[in-house]
This record gives sequence, structure tokens and C-alpha cells, in this order.
Amino acid sequence: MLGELINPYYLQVSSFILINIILAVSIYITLGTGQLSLGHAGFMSIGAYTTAILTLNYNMPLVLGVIIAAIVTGIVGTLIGIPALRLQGVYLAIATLGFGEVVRVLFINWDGLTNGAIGLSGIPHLGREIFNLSKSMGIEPDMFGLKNNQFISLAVFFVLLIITISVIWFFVRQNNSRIGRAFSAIKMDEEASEAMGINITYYKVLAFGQGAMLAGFAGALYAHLMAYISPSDFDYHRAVEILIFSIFGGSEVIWGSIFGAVFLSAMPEFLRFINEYRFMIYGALLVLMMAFRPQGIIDVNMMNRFKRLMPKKRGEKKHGTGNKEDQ
Amino acid sequence: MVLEIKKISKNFGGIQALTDVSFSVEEGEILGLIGPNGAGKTTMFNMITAMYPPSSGVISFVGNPLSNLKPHQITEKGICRTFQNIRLFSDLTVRENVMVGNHCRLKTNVMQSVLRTKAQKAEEARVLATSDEILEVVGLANDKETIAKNLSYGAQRRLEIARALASRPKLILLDEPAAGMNEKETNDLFNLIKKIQTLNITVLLIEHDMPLVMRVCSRIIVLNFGKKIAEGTPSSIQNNKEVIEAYLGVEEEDELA
Amino acid sequence: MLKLDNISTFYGKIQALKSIDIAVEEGTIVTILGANGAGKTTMMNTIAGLLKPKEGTIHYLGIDVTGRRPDQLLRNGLALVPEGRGILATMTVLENLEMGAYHRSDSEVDADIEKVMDRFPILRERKEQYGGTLSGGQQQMLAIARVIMSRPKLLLLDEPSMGLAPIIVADIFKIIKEINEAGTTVLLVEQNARQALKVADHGYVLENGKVVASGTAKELLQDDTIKKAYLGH
Amino acid sequence: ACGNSSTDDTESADSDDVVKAKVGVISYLTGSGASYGEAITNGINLAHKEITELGEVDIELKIEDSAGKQEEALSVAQKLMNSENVDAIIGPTLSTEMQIVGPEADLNGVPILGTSNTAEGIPQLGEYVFRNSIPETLAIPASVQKAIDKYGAKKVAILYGNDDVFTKAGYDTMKQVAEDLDLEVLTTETFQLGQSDYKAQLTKIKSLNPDLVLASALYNEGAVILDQARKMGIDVPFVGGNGFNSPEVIKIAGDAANGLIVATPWFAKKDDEKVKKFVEDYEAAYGMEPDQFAAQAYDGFYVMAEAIKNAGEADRDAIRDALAEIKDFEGVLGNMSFDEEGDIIMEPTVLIIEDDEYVVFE
Amino acid sequence: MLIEQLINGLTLGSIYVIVALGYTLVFGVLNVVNMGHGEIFMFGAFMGVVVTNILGWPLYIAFVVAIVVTGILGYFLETFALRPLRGKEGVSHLAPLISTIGVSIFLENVAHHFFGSGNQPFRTSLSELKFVLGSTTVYYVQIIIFVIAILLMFGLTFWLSKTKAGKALRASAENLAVASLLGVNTKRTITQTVIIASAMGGIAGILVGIAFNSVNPQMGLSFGLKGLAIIILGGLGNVRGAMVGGLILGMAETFIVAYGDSGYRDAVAFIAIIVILIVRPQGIFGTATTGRKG
Ligand SMILES: Nc1ncnc2c1ncn2[C@@H]1O[C@H](COP(=O)(O)OP(=O)(O)OP(=O)(O)O)[C@@H](O)[C@H]1O
Ligand SMILES: Nc1ncnc2c1ncn2[C@@H]1O[C@H](COP(=O)(O)OP(=O)(O)OP(=O)(O)O)[C@@H](O)[C@H]1O
Ligand SMILES: CC(C)C[C@H](N)C(=O)O
Ligand SMILES: [Mg+2]
Ligand SMILES: [Mg+2]
Repeated sequence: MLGELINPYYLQVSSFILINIILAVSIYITLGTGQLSLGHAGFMSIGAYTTAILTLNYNMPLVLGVIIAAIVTGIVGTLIGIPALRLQGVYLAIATLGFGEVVRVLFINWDGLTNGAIGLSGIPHLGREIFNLSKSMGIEPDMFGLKNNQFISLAVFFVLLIITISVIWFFVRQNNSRIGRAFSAIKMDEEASEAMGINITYYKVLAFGQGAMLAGFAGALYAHLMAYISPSDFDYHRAVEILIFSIFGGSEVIWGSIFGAVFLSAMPEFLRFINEYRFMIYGALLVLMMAFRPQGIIDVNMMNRFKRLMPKKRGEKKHGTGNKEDQ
Repeated sequence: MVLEIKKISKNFGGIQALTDVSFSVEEGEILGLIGPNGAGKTTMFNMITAMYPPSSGVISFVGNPLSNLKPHQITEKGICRTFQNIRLFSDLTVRENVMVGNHCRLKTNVMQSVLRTKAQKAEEARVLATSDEILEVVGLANDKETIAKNLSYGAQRRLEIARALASRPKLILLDEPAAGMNEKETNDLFNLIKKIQTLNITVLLIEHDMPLVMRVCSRIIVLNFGKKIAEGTPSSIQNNKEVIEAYLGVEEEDELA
Repeated sequence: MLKLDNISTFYGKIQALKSIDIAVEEGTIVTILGANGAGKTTMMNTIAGLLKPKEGTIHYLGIDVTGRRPDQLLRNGLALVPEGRGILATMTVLENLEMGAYHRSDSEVDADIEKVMDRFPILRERKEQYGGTLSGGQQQMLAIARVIMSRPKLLLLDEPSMGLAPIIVADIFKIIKEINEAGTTVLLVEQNARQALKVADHGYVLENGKVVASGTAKELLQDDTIKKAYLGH
Repeated sequence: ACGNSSTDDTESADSDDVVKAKVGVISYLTGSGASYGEAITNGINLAHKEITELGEVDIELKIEDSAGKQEEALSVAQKLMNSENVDAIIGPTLSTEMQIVGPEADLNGVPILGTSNTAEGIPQLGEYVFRNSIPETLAIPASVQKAIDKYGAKKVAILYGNDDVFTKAGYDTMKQVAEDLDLEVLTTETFQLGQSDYKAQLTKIKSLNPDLVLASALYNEGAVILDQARKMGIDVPFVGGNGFNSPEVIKIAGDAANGLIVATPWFAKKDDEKVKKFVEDYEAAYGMEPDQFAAQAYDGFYVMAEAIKNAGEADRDAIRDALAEIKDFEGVLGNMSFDEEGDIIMEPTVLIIEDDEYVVFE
Repeated sequence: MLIEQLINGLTLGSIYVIVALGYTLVFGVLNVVNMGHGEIFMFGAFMGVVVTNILGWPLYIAFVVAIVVTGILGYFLETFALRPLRGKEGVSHLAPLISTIGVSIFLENVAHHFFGSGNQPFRTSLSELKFVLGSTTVYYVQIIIFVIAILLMFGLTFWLSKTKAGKALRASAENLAVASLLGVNTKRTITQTVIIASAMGGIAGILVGIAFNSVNPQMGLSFGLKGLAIIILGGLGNVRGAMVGGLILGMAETFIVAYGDSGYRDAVAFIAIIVILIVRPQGIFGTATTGRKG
């Protein structure tokens, strides 16, 4: 019954969208302190390779692999974040782009560990692991009227959905606190923030590290979603793609970045019928978008208007300045 | 003594902005820092708040030297400033600006913020109350939700002061708060500074508006070409020859009128 | 020389100028007074072509110049020293002065540079320093020196005395007077109402984007309501 | 040049006794490697047209683009398997994509046939995964062996693209072969996809005077390497992997292409009726000579059609079994069979470019 | 081999220089990193292919056509991707980065569409001309490329620092409103600059075609990334920095291949910028920002 409705194709696309949402949030956090990173593909790859190597070579359970991957990437991000403090704007963007490229070249050349350009295959697949696990617990897909592949796709989707919602929840709350206020103050004027008693070193590195960690986390999930990774999965195009999610959707508010990830990951699927032109359209769309709505589709004003439309459930006000329900 | 400046010098790649300046700020007073353009007044503020390190000399706050501190640590210690060129967080609301000012008095960390612990909630409630109180003091209570950049110039200046007050300073440094204000607004500013004094906050004021300085300050330091040339009560400064020559000029009212 | 008819200017939906009418006679100094946020800067920027009015016309030297670009207006002698001075921070003092004469192609540019540096000796001293590293007051002097370099016919000054030492303020007004006497018409925005009215021939008072009073400088100086609102006592 | 237009099977027999099936194609149609996907799609379309005319089976084609990306390949595969409900899949173009799509197809029980995947371990991805492209592990030893025999080469230099799966895998084989044949490897140099300047590597190679250069490159980079090498005065023969084998090499490098040796399943000048007809029809349809990818795809589609015919019904499992049964299939590539894992069994031909033309290397 | 490698490095470096100058110029005026520059450069190279190979016309016409076409592309880029963002309130400084990335994606795919994804042959008799000096062969093309790079650098330096137009350009870079108040037609100045920068990209494109016979739609990205690294290395907006940075990078890449591990060639540029930025955050020749506080 249910089985008819559940199409692994849609679940697959949705799963990619969820991973992209996490990536978009990861860059949003970094951008939130005025730091522009083009190195998120690099962080993503560190996460992906860490868990892949751990699970493949050391038989580590998938969950543990992903957690360690996120932590490792967070540490790397923090280490990168410290020298990055000295760089502003475009300098930082290009330097982080450089970081991503260096990581990629390293993974290409570190043959013994990464298998070079050929990549790592046979990484435990999130869905198939869940499938095996539930089988061992006596749960069979056909108990729900599902085929195996439907069950697997559905399981992956739900796990990712829960993870994504938790991530969003975490950062929405963080934004609505003293931490979030410090982030936006730094984004607007670093020196003034410092003079007002904000430890900009701490907060900038925090944001950079959190962004990196999240990207690494997404990368680890990606590895277990694809079961195969290679350095070319994490190149310049990926870094740009991640950045564009956020800028296109709107980097002022977290919902903008999320929207960007959803829209831009889904769009190519809808544009399949004009195949040959879809990337041209994608490029042109970016140009137009910046010309007419440079702050991204969703901005602060739109969020405010949206909140006014829902007077009952007065949404959380940016930076937690707001109302009682929030507290 | 709240603040003690001992033999401070500052050199910017050849330009001697300050030379061996010493003075002290007494608890509870409103001390004026005046001098011609380029005399080094703003530079002095930048030294005190650790935006730049001094080339030589020592600055002590309530008896402790301030060397090797970062600007935010200075603020934590209880010194806060406003900027000559307004530097608000222009896209935040008025209230949010003030809340940011209160940042260094808050303690909650990432986990507490995300989990919304009791302590965090209480703290946030306190910030809100404090901010509203301060906005009341500076007369911006009706503009809480306005985006800072949409305020008029004079209101922005007051918001700068409010933001600095939110860090609960013992000493506040005001850099030309009256710039761009007309006489009526300047008058309001006078009242505000006096009110700050009653809150037990010491004030160090840079200002070119002489009527205001003379009225509000109990004591005045005069800089010229990076050197201290005079120190004293408003009336003694007004009659100081050197100061008149370098800075005040001769009243030309009648000539022009 | 300059005439504004029914000028309205908007920032997005916010209307900052509401049907302003103003006239400036050749050879005079006209001052605009008003509280913070009254719309003075908006008006100056509109006249200079930085902002486009939504309604109304601007006539300069008898020609309709509404909507012209600042560089076109400057070529015809209309110059503005903007609020906040507009110093080019990454160019040296000398280059700033040279930029003042950007549209000129005559041979007297160098001589003029010498002249303004005589008037503001500090600029000669700091010739090679970057504009951005000057103190606030030094920047203000540079801004005025630079606009003199453009040999304007009509000079718009937006709060030239802001942030200046009293002794310099007096100087600045003296210089304004001198520039005017040398044949330049001046439109002056000032918070320092008393001083401004002293040098001006004519004045307008703006409130909330509207002209609420106007008259000769003498009349305004004596007007009680104006005294109360802008002169403090 | 491709896209959905390919589904117009208007004149197909509408009788009930022919098997009706739907085959999905995943191809690399946009992005930097689109020319491979194009050749493949062309080959498939040509074969499809011919088979439709024959009327023995009625196959509906559904062609999708993966842009050479794993995620897109996977999404598209899911779409074909679950939304379009295809009975079998041909493609995807790259081995990296197959690494992802193969296991998923296997899980879904959809037979999948790669026509261009040359990396190791592709058919081993699952029961339902097949390929009719010869892997590098088969091609490279053949060509190196022949070159050594002919030139008596002892000292070689190796040059390979280290950031691409295909060229890296080719290199691994070359290295192995060099070891097995006791060759002295003077130097091993790498380059990256899309590089323009190979002079630094070539200058170094030249100074070492090798008897032979083993180059694992795709033709795009490979042709430029040959061009720069010859200009620089490196006149020794080059042995390439099978991605190096393309008429484009001659187009880009001109005379400089002479002396390139490749092992390939495909030889366009073969004195064979089938081959001649295919080359003729292909040129007529697409205005260029078919390369090995077109030929492999062409044969691949015939193999698929054969399997569908043999299965007798559009059933995924039946088609899989029929595919596994294929033996001694005679196509434009020659005679092929599948081994028990689903890998191809075939003798590659070794070719060399002489006078701006591929000829059999003997 | 050393001398040959030196020449290889200089040739590659000179091309990098020309590409980087295009970036620097636009950054110098607009404070924008034009991510579409690489693709404009790529179009220049394709124009060479079209003119010499497809139409069979002489090489100098290829230069003319490439300059014109890339100039026009520059004009479009300025009109559609940069101008709408300029002077608008609330536009983040990232916006032009994104819109020019949009341009680069667009152009790359247009090139795909028209020219196919593979390499196109670029064969001219010029690329065969050479002379032998001792044991080294030197191609005239290599010398020409080097000379063009030097000329462009000096031309630009002179233009920016000495001419009125150059100063106007710098003024516009810093503050559009002020520049226009000073009588600069900022729109024209900026458009001119973007066109000139793009045309320089076109020249570089043809030179790459001649030197390496390698022209494909992806070359914009690989050269573009190097160009970016160089302008960071040399200090953004700094002409001399672009020159030195470009030559250093060309040499470094060549020598890491010659005497090190060619696998790390693509990383050289970025390792260098990371190291340099940590030591000197404003690049080798960049001036520290002279912001006043307070
Ligand atoms: N970052 C800097 N680099 C170089 N010189 C500087 C810098 N900051 C200030 N100066 C110089 O130091 C001197 C003092 O500047 P400062 O801003 O302290 O003056 P001020 O007294 O505040 O003047 P004003 O009343 O005009 O604001 C000036 O000559 C100025 O040019
Ligand atoms: N960029 C802007 N966007 C939106 N509103 C603006 C903008 N600039 C000015 N305003 C608003 O327009 C009104 C007039 O501002 P304007 O700057 O012209 O005043 P002013 O008379 O020059 O004040 P001041 O004496 O403070 O310089 C004010 O209410 C101000 O808040
Ligand atoms: C199109 C080819 C270059 C694909 C390559 N043979 C691979 O297996 O990935
Ligand atoms: Mg100052
Ligand atoms: Mg104003």
C-alpha cells in the first residue's frame, strides 16, 4: 500500500538536499561572522575521508566514524581558523580556496591511505547498514509493505531528516543568544565589537571551527550515503556550490541558506528536460539574482514580514532580543 | 584615581602623534580632553582602549597597568568608548545594539545557549531589562525596534553612548559626542552627560564644542601637537594664553556681526 | 543661479524631502539650517546629482539640470563637499588635491596647488601622507582645499565646521567668506547656526524634509522661534 | 545532439509477439567529459534505430544525463529504476559513477551494462552489473608487450594524470607491467586534468633519453602532450591507455600523433563488413568517425537487445540471466563473451598511429 | 636542462602574469574579484582557434578578433553582473563574487555548447619558429610572450600611477560618490577598465593557444585559479605584485616538476599563498590597510 507511494528516486534527491542543507548551514555560520570561506569542500573531504578510513580500515562502527570525523574536522577548522583571523574578505576567500585545493592534492597524492584519485569504495552504506541492523533485529521491510530498496531509501531519508532538523535547531537557538548577537556584531564591525567587549578572536574561531565541523560532518554523511568517495568529489566546484547555496538563498538568516540549498539542489532535477542548457540557465540565474536581489532570496525583512503574518506564534526574533515565549 | 596616563608617546611611522603625555582621571569627575585637530586626542583614546599599543609609556586603570590587554579585555575591566565617526552595528536594532554592549557582562556559553538553561534564561531577561533601562536614560525608549542606521545622526550619537553604557563601565570615553548636533541637541547632551555622572561613571570627554566643554567639565586637559600644553579648570583654560593661541582663538563675534 | 522647484526625494519608501523650493542668488551665501535628520544632506546630495529627486526640477544657471550626474555638474562649476568630507583615504594628500582639478585642463593647476597649500600649510607638510591617516580636522581642511582646486562657481558645503577646533572653525568661516568674495556663490549647511547666519546673506530652515522658514540672515537671527530651536537661548 | 529526441520509434512493429522493453541510459552529456557521453549516446542511438527497424524487439530508450557526477548518476539511476521503471540500464559513462550506481542497481535487481567503464572491479560490484568495455588491466599489458617486442625497449618514462580515476588506474597497471617485464623506469611524472603546459615534465623526460614513454592520459591531455613532446624533440614512441585512443588525437596533434601505440577493442579500419557498415552509417548520422566509446556503446546496445530477445519478456531478472548467458557475440568490436562475473572476454587489438592514421601494430 | 626549465618557467609565468593583471586591474578599480575573468580568457583562446583553424585567417587577425570579442564580453560582464550591484544599499561585498561566478558558469557552458568539451587544435606557423642557443632550443613564441607581459605591466603601472585616467580610476575604486563629485565619469571609467582587463585576458588566451596548443572550455578555471592565487600573492590590486607573483609561480611550478614531485604542482600556488598570507596578510607588495580607528 504504502509501498506504491514511496519512490526511492524522490527519497534519493531529498537525501542529497538534506546533506546540502547541512552544508549550507555550515557556510552560513562562517559567513555569520563576516568570514568568507571557499574551503568548505576541503573540510567536507576531511570528514568524508576520516570516517571512510576509520570504518574501512579499522572496522569502526559507522556512527562512531561520523562523530570522530566531525570532531577531527572541527579541530582542523579551528587550527585553520586561527591564522585565518589575520585575513579579511577576499584574501580569506582565496586563501581558503587554496586550503581546499591543497587538501585535495594531498588526498590525491597520499596514495597509501586514500588510494589516490581512484578513491575509496566499499564504505559502509548508511541505508544498507540500517537494513542489516533491522534485519538482525527481526524487522523486515515487507512488514511495512516495503521493498528492500524502498526501506533503505526511506531509512536514510529519515535519519538524515532528524539530523538536519537537529542541526537547524541547534544553530537557531545559538543565534538567538548572546553568541548569535556577538556573531552579527562582528560581521558588521569587528573593531567596534572588540571595543564593546567582544572577544573577536574567540568568536571568529568558534564560527570558523563550527562551520568546518559541520561541513566535515556533512562530508562524513555523504561518504556513507555514496559508499564511495574520491578527491574529485570535493573540488572547487563543490566549494562554490556550497557558498552559492547560502548566498543565493540569503546569508542574512539561516532560513535563507536552507532555502538556497533546497532550491538549488532541486532545480537541476526540474530542469532535466532542458538538459543542455541547464548550467547556462544556472549561471544566468545567479547573475540575475544578484542584480535584483543581492541579499539573497530570503532576507531579514522578509523574515520579519513572515513573522508578522503569523501573529499567534510570534517566531523567534533575531538575536534573541524578542519576546517572552523565547525565554 | 581611576585612570593614570604616564608618559605616553605614539609614533605612526614617523608621525609623532603623542609625546610624553601624562595626566590622570579622578573618580567621578568629568574631564575634558581638547586640542586642535590632529593634536592626538583620538589617538589617546585608541591607546587607552588598546586599539593601538603605545610606543612608550604606561596606562593604569584603578591602579593596575593595562599593558598587553586586548580591547575587549579593557572593556571587561570597565572602560568603554564611543567613536568619533559613528560605528554602530548598523543593521541591528537599537535594542540589539545595546544588548551587544552588555555582552562582556554575560556568561552563558554555547551549550547553555542552545539548551536554554535556567541560568541562560535569567540572564537574557536581565539583559533585556538593563537595555531598556539604558535606552530610557538616553531617551531612545521609543526607538527600540528601529534599525540603527535609520536613526538620525543625533540619535545615533546617543545610541553610541547607550551601547557603551551597557558594558557597565567605570570610565566612559566620549569622542566628540556633540559633533553634528545643533545647540538644542547639544543641550540635551549636556544633561545626558550629567546624568551619566550621577550613575557613578567617570567621564573623559573629547569635544570641540567649547560652550559644552566649559559647562560640563570639572577639569580640562589640552593637547597640542601631541603634547600636553595645559591642564586646569575651565576658567583657567579659557584664559590660558597658549591655549587661546593654539586652539580657542579670539572671539570674533563682534567683527562679523 | 540655483533654483529648486517642488523637489521630493525618497530613500526607498521613506520620503526625506517634501516639495522643497529654494533659490540661491549669484554671489550670495545661503545657509540651510535644521535639526539632525531634517533632510539637509539629502537636499545637498540631490542638488549635486548624487540622488535623483522623484519629483520637481532643479535649475542651475538657468538650465534644467534635474537628473544630471555629479561629474557633469562639476564641469559647469557646481561642486559639493559632502558630509563626512569624502577624502580619498588611499591616495596621498597631493593626489587628493590633484583629483580636485581632475576636470581642469588649464596650465594653472600646479600654481593653484601651491596656493591652497599656502593657505593650509599643514597640507604641504603632509603632502605625501595618505588621506586616510589625517586627523578629522586635517581631513576637513583637505576637503575644502580640494574643492577650491576645482574652481567652482557654486559651492555646496555640508557641515564644513563639524569636528573642527574652534580656532579652525573661525578660520573656515573666514575662508568661506573669502571664497565668496572672490566670486563663488556658496550654499552652506550648518549646525553651527549662529556662525552660519553671521556669514550668510540668506537662510532657510528645514524641518522633517520641509522648508518651514526662510528669510535674510538678519531676519532669521532675530526670529524668536528660530532662536529657541536652533540657537539654544 | 542528444536528449529525449531518441524515443521516436514511430515505425516500430506494433505486433504483440515482439518483446517490449524499456532501457534506461545514463550518460555524461554536460560538463567537461561530455564528448565521451556524446559518442556513447550516438552509438546507442544508432544501434537502437537499427534494432527498431529490424523489429525483433521493441525497445523504448530513456536517456538521462549524469554530468559525470556521482550524485547525479545516482539520482538519475533511481529515477530510471523507480520512476521510469526501466527493465535494464546502459551506462553510466565513468567508472566512478558506476561505483555508486552499480550496487544500487544490484539492490534494485536491475541489470546494468557499462560500455565504457575500464577500472578494475566493476562487474564485481554485483550480480546485476556487467560491462562490455575492456579494462585497462587487459589493454595496457598487451600494448606494452608489443611495443617492447618491436622496439626492444628497456628504459621507459611514465607520465600519467594523477587526479583522474581512469588515468590513475591505467598508471597502476603500467607500473605493474613495467615491473613484470623488468623495464627500467627512468622517471614517473604526473600531470593534472585540463593542464596546458607539460613542458616541465617533458623537458625532464627528454633529458633522461627513454626508449619509450608510457602515458596514461585521456586523449584531451594526451594529444597535447604528444604535440609538445614532438616539438621539443622527443621522438620515441608513446604507449597509451585506451582513453588515449581516439581520432581526436590526430585532429589535435596532427603529425605529432605519429608513434602512439594503444591497445583497443576497436579498430575502425578493420576489413570487416559489419565494421565498415557501422563506420559508414555513423559518419553519415553524426558527421564524424566513431571512436571506441561509440563502438562499445553500439555493441553494448546490441548485446542488451540480444539479451532482451533471449529473455523473451521484459523482466529484469530474466534479462539479467540472459545477459550472463551471452556467448561469442559478434559485434563491431569482434567476438565477445561475458565471464561468470559479468566481465568481458575479448582480445584487444594493438594499434599505432602512422602517417596520421591508426593502423594495426605488428 | 636547467636553462630549458628556466625558459619553461618564464613562459608559463608570463602567461600567468597577463592573466593576473586582468584580475588586478578590475580589483584595483572595483574592489571586486572578477571570477569570470578566467572564462573570458578562455574565450580569447577559442577566438584564436576559430580564426586561424576554422576560418584559416592569419594570426594577427586572431589577436584583433580575440581582443574585440573579449572586450565585448567584458562590457557585458560589467553591464549585467557588476553595474547592477554597484552603489546599491545593502549589497554584501560577496555579491559581485557570486554574480561573476554566475558569469563564469554561463560562459563555460556556452563554450561547451559551441566548441564541444574537448581540446581544439590551435596550430600556427609561429609556434614552430625557433632558434638554438648552445644546447637549448628557444621558441620565438616564448620570447614574445615574455615581452608582452613586461610591456603590459609597465603600461599598466604607468597608466595607473601617472595618468589622470589612472588616478580617476583609483579614486573611483575607493569611493564612487566622491569620484563623481570630483568630476569623474565613474560609469565610463569602470566600463573602460573592465573592457581593458578582459581584452588582456583575450591576449593571454591566444598566447596560451600558440604556446601550448591546448584550448578547451575548462582552461578558464585552471588558469583562473592560478591567476587568483597570484594576485593574492602579490597583493590585491598591485600591478608589480602580479608581475612578480606570476613569474614566481610559473618558475615554482616548473621547478617542482623538474626537481621535486610533479603531483604537487597544482598545490604550489596555494601552499605559497597560505604561507605568505600568514606571514604578510596583505600579500608581498600589498600595503597594509591604513584604516584609522576611532
Ligand atoms: N593610523 C594612523 N596612521 C598614521 N597617522 C595617524 C594615524 N592615526 C592618527 N594619525 C595621525 O596622528 C595625529 C593625531 O591624530 P588624532 O586622530 O589623534 O587627532 P585628534 O586630536 O583626534 O584630531 P581631531 O580633533 O581632528 O579628531 C594626526 O596627525 C594624524 O594624522
Ligand atoms: N540612506 C538612507 N536610507 C534611509 N533613510 C535615510 C538615508 N539617509 C538619510 N535617511 C533619512 O532621511 C532623513 C533626512 O536625512 P539627512 O541625512 O538628509 O538629514 P540631515 O538634515 O542632513 O541631518 P544631520 O544634521 O544629522 O546630518 C532622516 O530621517 C534620515 O534618517
Ligand atoms: C569515458 C572514459 C574515459 C571512462 C573511463 N574509461 C572510466 O572508466 O572511467
Ligand atoms: Mg579625533
Ligand atoms: Mg547631514
